[in-house]
Amino acid sequence: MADLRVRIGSLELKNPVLVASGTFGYGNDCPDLSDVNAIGGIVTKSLSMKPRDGNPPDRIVETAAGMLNSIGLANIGVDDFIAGKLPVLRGYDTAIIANIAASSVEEYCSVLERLEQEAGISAYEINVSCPNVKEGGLNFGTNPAMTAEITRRLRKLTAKPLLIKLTPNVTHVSEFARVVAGEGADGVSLINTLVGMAIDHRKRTPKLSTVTGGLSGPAIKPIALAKVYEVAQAVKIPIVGIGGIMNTEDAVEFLLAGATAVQVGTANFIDPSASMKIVEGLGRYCDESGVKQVTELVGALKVKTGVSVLQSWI
Amino acid sequence: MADLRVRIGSLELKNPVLVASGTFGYGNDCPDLSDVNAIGGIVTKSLSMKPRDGNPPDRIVETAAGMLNSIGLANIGVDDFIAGKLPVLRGYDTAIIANIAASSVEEYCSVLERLEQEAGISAYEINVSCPNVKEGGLNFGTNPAMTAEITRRLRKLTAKPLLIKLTPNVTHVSEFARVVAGEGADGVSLINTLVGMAIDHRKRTPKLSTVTGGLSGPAIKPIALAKVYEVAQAVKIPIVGIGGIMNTEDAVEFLLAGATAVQVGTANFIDPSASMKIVEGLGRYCDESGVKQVTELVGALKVKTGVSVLQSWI
Amino acid sequence: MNQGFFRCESVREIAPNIYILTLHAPEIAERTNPGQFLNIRTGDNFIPLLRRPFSVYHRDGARLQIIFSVVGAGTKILASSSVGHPLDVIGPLGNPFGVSGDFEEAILVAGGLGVAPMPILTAELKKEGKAIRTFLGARNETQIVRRHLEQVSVATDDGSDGHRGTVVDLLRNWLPGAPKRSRKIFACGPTPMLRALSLLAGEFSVACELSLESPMACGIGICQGCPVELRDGAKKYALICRDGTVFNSNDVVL
Amino acid sequence: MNQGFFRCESVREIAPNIYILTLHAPEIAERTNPGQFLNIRTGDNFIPLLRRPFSVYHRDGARLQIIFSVVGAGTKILASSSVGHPLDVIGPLGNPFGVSGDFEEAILVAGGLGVAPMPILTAELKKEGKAIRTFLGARNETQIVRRHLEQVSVATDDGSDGHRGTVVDLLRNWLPGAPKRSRKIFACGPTPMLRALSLLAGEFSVACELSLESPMACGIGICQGCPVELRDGAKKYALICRDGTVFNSNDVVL
Ligand SMILES: Cc1cc2nc3c(=O)[nH]c(=O)nc-3n(C[C@H](O)[C@H](O)[C@H](O)COP(=O)(O)OP(=O)(O)OC[C@H]3O[C@@H](n4cnc5c(N)ncnc54)[C@H](O)[C@@H]3O)c2cc1C
Ligand SMILES: Cc1cc2nc3c(=O)[nH]c(=O)nc-3n(C[C@H](O)[C@H](O)[C@H](O)COP(=O)(O)OP(=O)(O)OC[C@H]3O[C@@H](n4cnc5c(N)ncnc54)[C@H](O)[C@@H]3O)c2cc1C
Ligand SMILES: Cc1cc2nc3c(=O)[nH]c(=O)nc-3n(C[C@H](O)[C@H](O)[C@H](O)COP(=O)(O)O)c2cc1C
Ligand SMILES: Cc1cc2nc3c(=O)[nH]c(=O)nc-3n(C[C@H](O)[C@H](O)[C@H](O)COP(=O)(O)O)c2cc1C
Ligand code: FES
Ligand code: FES
Repeated sequence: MADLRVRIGSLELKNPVLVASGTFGYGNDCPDLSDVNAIGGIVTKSLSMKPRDGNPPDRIVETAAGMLNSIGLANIGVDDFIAGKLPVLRGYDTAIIANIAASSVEEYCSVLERLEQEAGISAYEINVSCPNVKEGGLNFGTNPAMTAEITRRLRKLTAKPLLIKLTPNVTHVSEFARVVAGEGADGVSLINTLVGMAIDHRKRTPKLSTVTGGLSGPAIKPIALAKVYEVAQAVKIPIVGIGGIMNTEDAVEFLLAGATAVQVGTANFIDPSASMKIVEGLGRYCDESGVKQVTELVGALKVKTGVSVLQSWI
Repeated sequence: MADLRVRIGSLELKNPVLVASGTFGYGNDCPDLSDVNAIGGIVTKSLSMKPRDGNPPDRIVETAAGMLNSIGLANIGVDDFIAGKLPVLRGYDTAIIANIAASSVEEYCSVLERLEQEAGISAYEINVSCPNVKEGGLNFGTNPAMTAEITRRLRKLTAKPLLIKLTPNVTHVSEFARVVAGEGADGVSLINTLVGMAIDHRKRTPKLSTVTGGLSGPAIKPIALAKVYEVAQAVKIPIVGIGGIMNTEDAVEFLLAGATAVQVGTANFIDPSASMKIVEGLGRYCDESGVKQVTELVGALKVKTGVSVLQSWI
Repeated sequence: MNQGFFRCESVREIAPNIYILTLHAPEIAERTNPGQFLNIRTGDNFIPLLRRPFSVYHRDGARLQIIFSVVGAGTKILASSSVGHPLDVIGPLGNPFGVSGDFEEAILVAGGLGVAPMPILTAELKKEGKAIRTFLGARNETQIVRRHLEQVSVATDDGSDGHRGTVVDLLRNWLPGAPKRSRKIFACGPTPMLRALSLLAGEFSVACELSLESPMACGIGICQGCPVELRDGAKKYALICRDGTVFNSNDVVL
Repeated sequence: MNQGFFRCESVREIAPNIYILTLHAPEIAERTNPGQFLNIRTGDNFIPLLRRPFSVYHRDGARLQIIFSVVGAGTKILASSSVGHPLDVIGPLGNPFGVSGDFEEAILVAGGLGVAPMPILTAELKKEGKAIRTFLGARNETQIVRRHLEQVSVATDDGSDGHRGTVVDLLRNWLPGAPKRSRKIFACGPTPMLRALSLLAGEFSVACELSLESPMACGIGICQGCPVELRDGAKKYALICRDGTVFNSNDVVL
């Protein structure tokens, strides 16, 4: 049986398969249908300082091989999480990665400081795809300086592994990866959802209450792979690959592109045990292909050298 | 029967349905399977000054509800186009829009000047998703200044309608639309393909010879609609909507989002008469829904006001 | 809550574009209560990507039935499911109607395929010894499905069967003259109908439970995708899939 | 070139994971020549998105047959096509093999399902009065498809039928001792096999035509998606779907 362990900074995961933020509740929401002890870790729904109601309906629409969501980061807030969820999560034999969202740098800091006082959190993942109210709602994650500042400030507050979750809705995602690596992040997670929109041509209205939403699922896998590969060429810190991972083969592709671990998102809605099946599948894949340690696959993509710039014309 | 005519600058199209560059050859490549006189116009394959061989195989891979291509702008060059294709195109009763690609601002100018000497071209569409060799291959279309310069220089060279085709692989596509509108472009076309990647997990190699390619098809429609809507809020000049349009409903959605016309791309590969069927369907849709002029649909999306920034959290 | 593959025993078109699909699903059947739903994966392709939710229509031992119309890709595939074909189902999901409690007569109100939960609801109400009256509304006579129901009155938009007009008007006409009894309304159907019904229930101060719909990604409470606004209380929204689908009409804003 | 819906008359699994699908397609059949292919839309879903190309295997009046293995989503759907089901087909596409010309004996060489174009090719060669020898290679005996072929010699990787080894080696063994005759090789199969065969044809200076494969988006020359490198000449690449699929082995770099 192959060794599936991987490391992200000081964090060792028993295997590289995590569930993605916002796609598995707080981790303990469907015990009947999934065995979280089998996976490498749980990334919680994004936590903000105060509870957030989230967006009005409709929040969900299906698209071709994908879906749009406009949840609005509805969450119970960090205090209720600590009081109501963390005690249960502590009982699990898997890494607990707290995902943090906020509308100001200060809020990011406050949420992390609050969590630092509690036992049972293995690492942090920072969702920077949030509007900065101080900057008139400019998305933190689309601005290198703001992304750098969040990383710098949070780095000072914790010794635990710090993952910055990057948005794909930028020109050069590798620029953001470099910046956060420079500020001492232990790794980057990508991709978050792509901005998308769906229209009801009969009613002539947007299908989502917020007009646009976040696109996820198999449709975005090619984009996610390209972003992960771009970042893998740019930074040395570990990458957590996310985007349209539905099965073992998809997970392997992300590892080959340079991801040290992966997160399963939308697939959880279709099959709450998708991530557990991928852990099994990954073990089989390694054994069948003579891979002793899953880390052998990380960045193992064979690329002919001399793919010239002009060839990069599409 | 509804009036399907639309205007882009001084160009009147008999209907808003065009075939997209690179997805219909030079316009006369499949006469047996399509009647180009039925559609609003033909956008040619991107033309460069000299013929281009394009990229090595493999150039095509299918993805979930989409496809990646890495053609490398293979084309016969502007002279052979003028000698071999244009005479045939002149015979068609539809708008001929020459799409231009280049690796330097000078080359963009030379190709356009060459075409200016010929009769039969209705308008130009400029593909700025090309590497600028002078800038070490930096993609023109991802840099507002370079995109502005191309527009400014070309605007001086022609009185014909000038469309700039924008790449979606940027943080704020509306910024680029504003810039080219400021430089006197008559309209913008969007979206070009999204950078994507596919991996053969058995061979552990990229599936495309150039590693990454351009993603198109139904998978990208939600992203394309969001970009068109974003641009429609930002500029007054006409928008040509492109991205995953497979049928009449898709075309209507783009018009509602703010596009004055649409282009059908990948759908041509599956059904070379897809665009003609959409023209028919659009007529029926208008008649059935009491639309006298198709222009009534342009930007007719009903959006509740006060969709707040915080709601824009996804 | 259970996930598994369950055999499709039959699919029949019982009225124009109205299908009944029968599943052999003992593990789910034994735990299902009226108003709960199943979340069904219609195929292993990524189109449709998400599961499709359907109320449990009728139960007969280990057999569960759903009733549906073909409106898109998922229901199209379901309607053509071959007998014996195993379907990937999660259920039972959601909270059921409150069938016990101190009311004498249950008033079942359904618009269109909102009739879906009524047969299993009727069966359980009878066990509780409740009197039952059923009010069905539909576009026209062909879309009225009466099986397994009690004391049915009908309203159709075109008057082709029963009262011409909405089922809520039908109820509004009936209530005033109805014998004094403690009643509870159980309803399922399009939102506008449920909105009107809530008002009516308020006027006549009759208890009223509504089964609500929403686009859903997960159906099990992990995506936050199915909110309904709450009239008052700490939280602004409840989740239809987890906190519902059944709500007291006084608690929600439609 | 023709596009239309043509009735599926039958699909049969004639060997483990080898299927023959018969189409009633008079308009296409009458114009099809050996080596040409059909581009088939396997369904109206967006997965699979693109058409799937298949060589014409056999022609019988208005009937056309293709032979294929299930390797993914599209062929899976094709293999389960119901009889009478109309398939959306474009064809015939590509340029055919050169069956006429002044050679006496045609050497047909196929690896795996590269056998696909050989039956229709055999029929046309016979009309031309050519002598024919056929060399088939496959993984094992179960994957050898002999129907409609002439003077068949076989090579299998596992030796379960005929020569143990590659079909090119089989031909290499045969050629030296073969009676002096002007010959032309017609080949279809995996690229490594075609590469080896080109060398062999060079050595023995036998004319050689290859039918090539490539991922294809359109199949009709409008996407530039299917290049093959040319040995020399003005252009660096030719398009397999439009300029091929048949090429002279001297003209292409594999
Ligand atoms: C709790 C619940 C119970 C339901 N019970 C029934 C039932 O018993 N009988 C019945 O016919 N229908 C029922 N519906 C509606 C049913 O789920 C949809 O008709 C079905 O999902 C349509 O899928 P489709 O792929 O055919 O249509 P599409 O339009 O292709 O579906 C596209 C997307 O929209 C969603 N969607 C479409 N219509 C609805 C709807 N009315 N409500 C919620 N989501 C929708 C689908 O789930 C899918 O995600 C129920 C819905 C919910 C939420
Ligand atoms: C000109 C031509 C003629 C062909 N003739 C035959 C034939 O007679 N019999 C037969 O069994 N197969 C033939 N093939 C291969 C056949 O097209 C593929 O097996 C088929 O497309 C696989 O589709 P899928 O959805 O089942 O597999 P998937 O792997 O899901 O297909 C994914 C994508 O890869 C492409 N693809 C997969 N395999 C091939 C391949 N070998 N060559 C080119 N593209 C491929 C598909 O077209 C599709 O775009 C031919 C291919 C070409 C180009
Ligand atoms: C319904 C939904 C809710 C999500 N909520 C969050 C969230 O709260 N925080 C976050 O960082 N990402 C969130 N995401 C993004 C996912 O974590 C993931 O990055 C994205 O969905 C791409 O992966 P996938 O294609 O596997 O779903 C959410 C995604 C979905 C579909
Ligand atoms: C095979 C292929 C070749 C293309 N070639 C060009 C090109 O030469 N110039 C250009 O501006 N866009 C080119 N495009 C982009 C399309 O014009 C279009 O913008 C894109 O495919 C999105 O539309 P779609 O989803 O309808 O295909 C090409 C797209 C494809 C799929
Ligand atoms: S549908 Fe996911 S929470 Fe209700
Ligand atoms: S497949 Fe499109 S040009 Fe050959």
